[in-house]
Amino acid sequence: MKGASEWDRHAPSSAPNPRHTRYHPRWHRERIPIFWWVGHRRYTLFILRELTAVLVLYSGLLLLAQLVAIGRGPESYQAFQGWLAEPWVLALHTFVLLGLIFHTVTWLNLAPKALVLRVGKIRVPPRAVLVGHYLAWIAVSALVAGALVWVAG
Amino acid sequence: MEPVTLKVLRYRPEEEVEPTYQEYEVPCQDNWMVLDALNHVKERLDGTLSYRWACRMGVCGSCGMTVNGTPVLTCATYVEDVLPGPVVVEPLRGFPVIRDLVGDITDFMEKLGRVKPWLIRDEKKSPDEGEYLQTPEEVADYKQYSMCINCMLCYAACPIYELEPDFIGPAAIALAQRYNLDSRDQGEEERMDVLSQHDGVWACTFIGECSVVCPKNVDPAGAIQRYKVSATVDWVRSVLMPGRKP
Amino acid sequence: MSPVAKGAGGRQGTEPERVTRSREPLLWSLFSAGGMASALVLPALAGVLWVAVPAGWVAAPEHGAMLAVAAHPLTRAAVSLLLILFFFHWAHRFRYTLYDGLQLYHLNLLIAVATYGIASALSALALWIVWTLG
Amino acid sequence: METVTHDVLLVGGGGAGLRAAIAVAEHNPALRVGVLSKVYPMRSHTVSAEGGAAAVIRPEDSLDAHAYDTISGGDWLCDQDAVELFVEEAPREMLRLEHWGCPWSRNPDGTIATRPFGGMKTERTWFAADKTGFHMLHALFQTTLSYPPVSRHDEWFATRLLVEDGRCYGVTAIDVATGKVYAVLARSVILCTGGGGKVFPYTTNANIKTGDGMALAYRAGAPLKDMEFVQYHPTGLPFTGILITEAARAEGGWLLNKHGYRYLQDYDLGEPTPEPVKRAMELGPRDRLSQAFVKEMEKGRTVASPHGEVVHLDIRHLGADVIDAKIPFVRELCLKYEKIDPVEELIPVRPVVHYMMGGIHTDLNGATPVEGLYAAGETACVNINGANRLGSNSLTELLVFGARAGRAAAEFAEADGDPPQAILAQALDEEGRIIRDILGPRRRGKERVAPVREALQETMEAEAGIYRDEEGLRRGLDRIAELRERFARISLDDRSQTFNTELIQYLELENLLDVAETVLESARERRESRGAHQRTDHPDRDDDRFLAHTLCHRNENGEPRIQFEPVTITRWPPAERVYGS
Ligand SMILES: Cc1cc2nc3c(=O)[nH]c(=O)nc-3n(C[C@H](O)[C@H](O)[C@H](O)COP(=O)(O)OP(=O)(O)OC[C@H]3O[C@@H](n4cnc5c(N)ncnc54)[C@H](O)[C@@H]3O)c2cc1C
Ligand code: SF4
Ligand code: F3S
Ligand code: FES
Repeated sequence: MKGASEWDRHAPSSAPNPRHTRYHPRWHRERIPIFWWVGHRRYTLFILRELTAVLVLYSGLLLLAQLVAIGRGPESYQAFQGWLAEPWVLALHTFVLLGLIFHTVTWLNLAPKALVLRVGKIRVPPRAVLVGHYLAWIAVSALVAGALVWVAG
Repeated sequence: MEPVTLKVLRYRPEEEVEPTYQEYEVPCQDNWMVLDALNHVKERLDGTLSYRWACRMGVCGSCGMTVNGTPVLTCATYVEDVLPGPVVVEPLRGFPVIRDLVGDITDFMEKLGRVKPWLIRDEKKSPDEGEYLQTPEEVADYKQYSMCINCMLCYAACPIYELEPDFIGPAAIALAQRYNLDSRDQGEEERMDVLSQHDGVWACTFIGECSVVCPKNVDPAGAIQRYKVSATVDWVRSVLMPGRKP
Repeated sequence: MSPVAKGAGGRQGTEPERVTRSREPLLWSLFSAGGMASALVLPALAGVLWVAVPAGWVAAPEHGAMLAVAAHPLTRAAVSLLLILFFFHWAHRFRYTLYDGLQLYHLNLLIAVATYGIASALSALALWIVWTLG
Repeated sequence: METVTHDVLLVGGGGAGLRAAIAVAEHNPALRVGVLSKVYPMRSHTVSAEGGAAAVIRPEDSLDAHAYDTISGGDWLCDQDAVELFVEEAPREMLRLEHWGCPWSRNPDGTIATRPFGGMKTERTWFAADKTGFHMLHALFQTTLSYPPVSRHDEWFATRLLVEDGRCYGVTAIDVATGKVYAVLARSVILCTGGGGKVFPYTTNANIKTGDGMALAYRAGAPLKDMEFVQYHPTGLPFTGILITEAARAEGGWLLNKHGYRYLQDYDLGEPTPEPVKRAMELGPRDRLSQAFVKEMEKGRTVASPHGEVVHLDIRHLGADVIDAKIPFVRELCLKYEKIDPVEELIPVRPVVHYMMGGIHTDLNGATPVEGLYAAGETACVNINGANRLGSNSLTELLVFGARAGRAAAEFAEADGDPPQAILAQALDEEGRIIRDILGPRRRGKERVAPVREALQETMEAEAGIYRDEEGLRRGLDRIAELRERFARISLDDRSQTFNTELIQYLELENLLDVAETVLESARERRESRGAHQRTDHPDRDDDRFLAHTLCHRNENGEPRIQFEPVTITRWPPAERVYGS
């Protein structure tokens, strides 16, 4: 790299560009790396956010499996519960849970952008929409958890 | 202030095939913007450095560049906020580079026209009949989207535009929404043809960076998602009432 | 000025079979509804069923009680709806992750058929399981 | 050499240029309109205008009142027929812009809102928050996209007018991206190239305002009119010259000296009142306010700052709500560029060059003495601004006279024939000058562009600033001669043809030199004080000798020559300018 002081003003700094034609310079296009989202914090977060969809798929499949186990009778249900309690499975599911919470947070934070609510003529401030979503999350969670615990109890 | 090293991406198409970095020592003063530092280079050190600027007050939209990896308006970015050096200055991503820090924005200009960014009316009033009435609340509905200065930082920040150059892009969609939401406008149907394509709103996967970098709080990401909602509502209506015009 | 510049880099060639105007809104609404449903419901569900119960913080429900709940028509309806939405949420997001994240533009049709196909198959399976259960 | 042909060519894509383009397209859709601009149109300097645009719309206002404010504000140097036409066409033009989507600020009932402005007796300034020029320019630009006959040459720099036998047939222009020189031919040409604030060091004007069109016209034989009238805006930020809009004072801001005293009351501008009073104190005209600053400085009552003497603009008492609602951009600019919050702190301000009242001599239709050549906008001088432009008249002027010039040029193009072949020789000559002489390898010298430009700007501030005298103006002219010699020795670092911005700066400097010379020479010949032109050696207005416009012609040998032409007076005989009563 040359500092400004050593920079020769008039001599071309390198050999002429073979692809350049007078009056028609060659515009330069940066190539995009395949893993363009690696090494940029925000883009990596974006890809992680998108990949939480895999956790949603997994959760759906797990729920289905659990339903199958319930349908097959008490033994298979017990076996399934036993599998769930195995340490590595539990560890995996704790990780899944964290991922799902990440999904929820990113989803709810973005939702007010798409949703424009109005009361009369005035637009509900996005902040209020956001708070509303979080309240809904708390309510639904309480309902789901409460119901399940009630069934258990 | 200590002298600051600027590491500038140079590309001189007559001489070189690939861009290279060049470093300059700049004796920056307090309250200098990155643009002031570049001007110092151009005026005192090296007249060959090329870049665009005009208003140096953040409204003409011409001085966007990538500084330390982030797209910014260089006339509104303090040098002290991007220290410690070397401060890396590159052209905006996603645009072909003509020379040094100058990108070719022809593609953007063409897209801007495609969303029909003008007031479309079924029936036009003559000026003698006075203004179209519009309450302050109605102005507020689209005001935010009318603040775009076409600086294209949002395009530079959006990986989708880089990956899929046909994507019409954040600012153009925000501008379409600016007119769609204007109570005086009746052109929503006409703009739908462009926006409801894959290269319209649907290519956007809501990365959201466009709104993060926008210097004027236009929130193009919001505009796009809002449009997705309206397009969906429109689609549901057309399914329920097939007789309606497309 | 320069048509030369347009589309010169990035994706080479455009895929002809792009998803058209009529289909995107449907897929996107399924994706959005699935995103919202999973965001609201899944953390609590996963937290209780797959973490708290196995960890022993909450007593494990009896099989009979579980079966009774699962076989209730309201539960059947709700669960099948949720599962379908989850699957389509995944399909749509995953499709674009592959498409943009790995720049697989030439495989657009294949990816779309695969992801939405899997989601449809899983949905059918889910309906069958949920409604034949018990 | 390649040529491009249009029927009507617009040089400049700012407010005036775009309005003219639409006027041509509406007048006759068969005409091919070209808009050639050295920056993308939406970067033009109209984008920076903040405060607003004046036009009579409220029932209690009247056209005569607008005309009177304009004429008295211009110290009776305005051509009154032009002003009458201007105020009459202004409301329709502004409404037309409303119909094109400009987001004007509104009253609660949905009608257009207006605000008071310096020198105006009543609220007649339309505004779009405090980004009026921005919204006007974008509305105009976006509207031009709907007219297929309008084609653009973005980032093309016009270097010379092609004139044969006193008739203009187009320009030569450099496509900046490729460095290629084109002959851009047309049956009529409209110059809308904006002002030339960059002849001064401290200015609200953008980097691109280098008086190109004025210099082009001057060299092509069209005289420049009233060039000595340079408007200083009293409230610019000291380092950057960024403008704090007059709206800040219209909303109730105060100007304070270092003792916190509203010093304007000492300069015949009325009594201080807590509420703003139109045409008084802080709402007096710009020339008087800028002159008061100099007097305060001489009395040692201004405040020293790292970037020279300043006074303070105080808007704290307006409160955050009013500031955010009415003048949010003021707060944004202060926070961004001075790191102060005007809700709690005083804003340091000083007078900075803002606007050139003078420009290319035109008639009411924008026609210049060169046949086929028209001009509109800040680059032209019709003259409605006289010796001092009133704030918010300029944006309206762009529309009214942009449209008139557009129609006139369209009619001319319909009637007249195609360019003669001989014109191409001139274009080839110009191409040779640029490619061979300026960029060619033979050119050697020690001078660089920036130091010469800076020396020019310092000269102008010192000798042709707010106060002037014979001796200083002569000194200034001598300095210009020296600077021309230095200019001839400039050698460019950059010999590339691809986006060579140094080449553009060089050509702009050439234009700045011409414009500066005409300002100095016109100022020297006007031996009186009027409006923005204040001579310490001739402190009074002299209607007997100088109720006249200066026309600055370029002699055969390249020197300026002044000629006077009488002012048109219709209904308002010259009187004294009174403010504050
Ligand atoms: C900060 C600021 C605030 C202002 N606020 C107000 C206000 O509130 N109210 C008001 O009435 N007025 C205001 N003014 C004045 C007003 O904005 C200007 O006078 C007006 O915008 C000038 O418009 P224009 O169309 O003549 O030129 P511009 O908008 O300056 O456009 C000039 C055009 O010419 C082109 N051009 C120039 N030279 C060449 C060349 N050599 N080759 C090719 N193209 C060229 C440029 O690219 C540009 O497109 C303000 C001015 C400033 C600086
Ligand atoms: S939306 Fe924002 S970032 Fe994008 S061009 Fe407009 S102002 Fe710039
Ligand atoms: S960054 Fe790009 S993907 Fe969409 S939300 Fe913004 S346009
Ligand atoms: S120079 Fe105009 S936005 Fe930066």
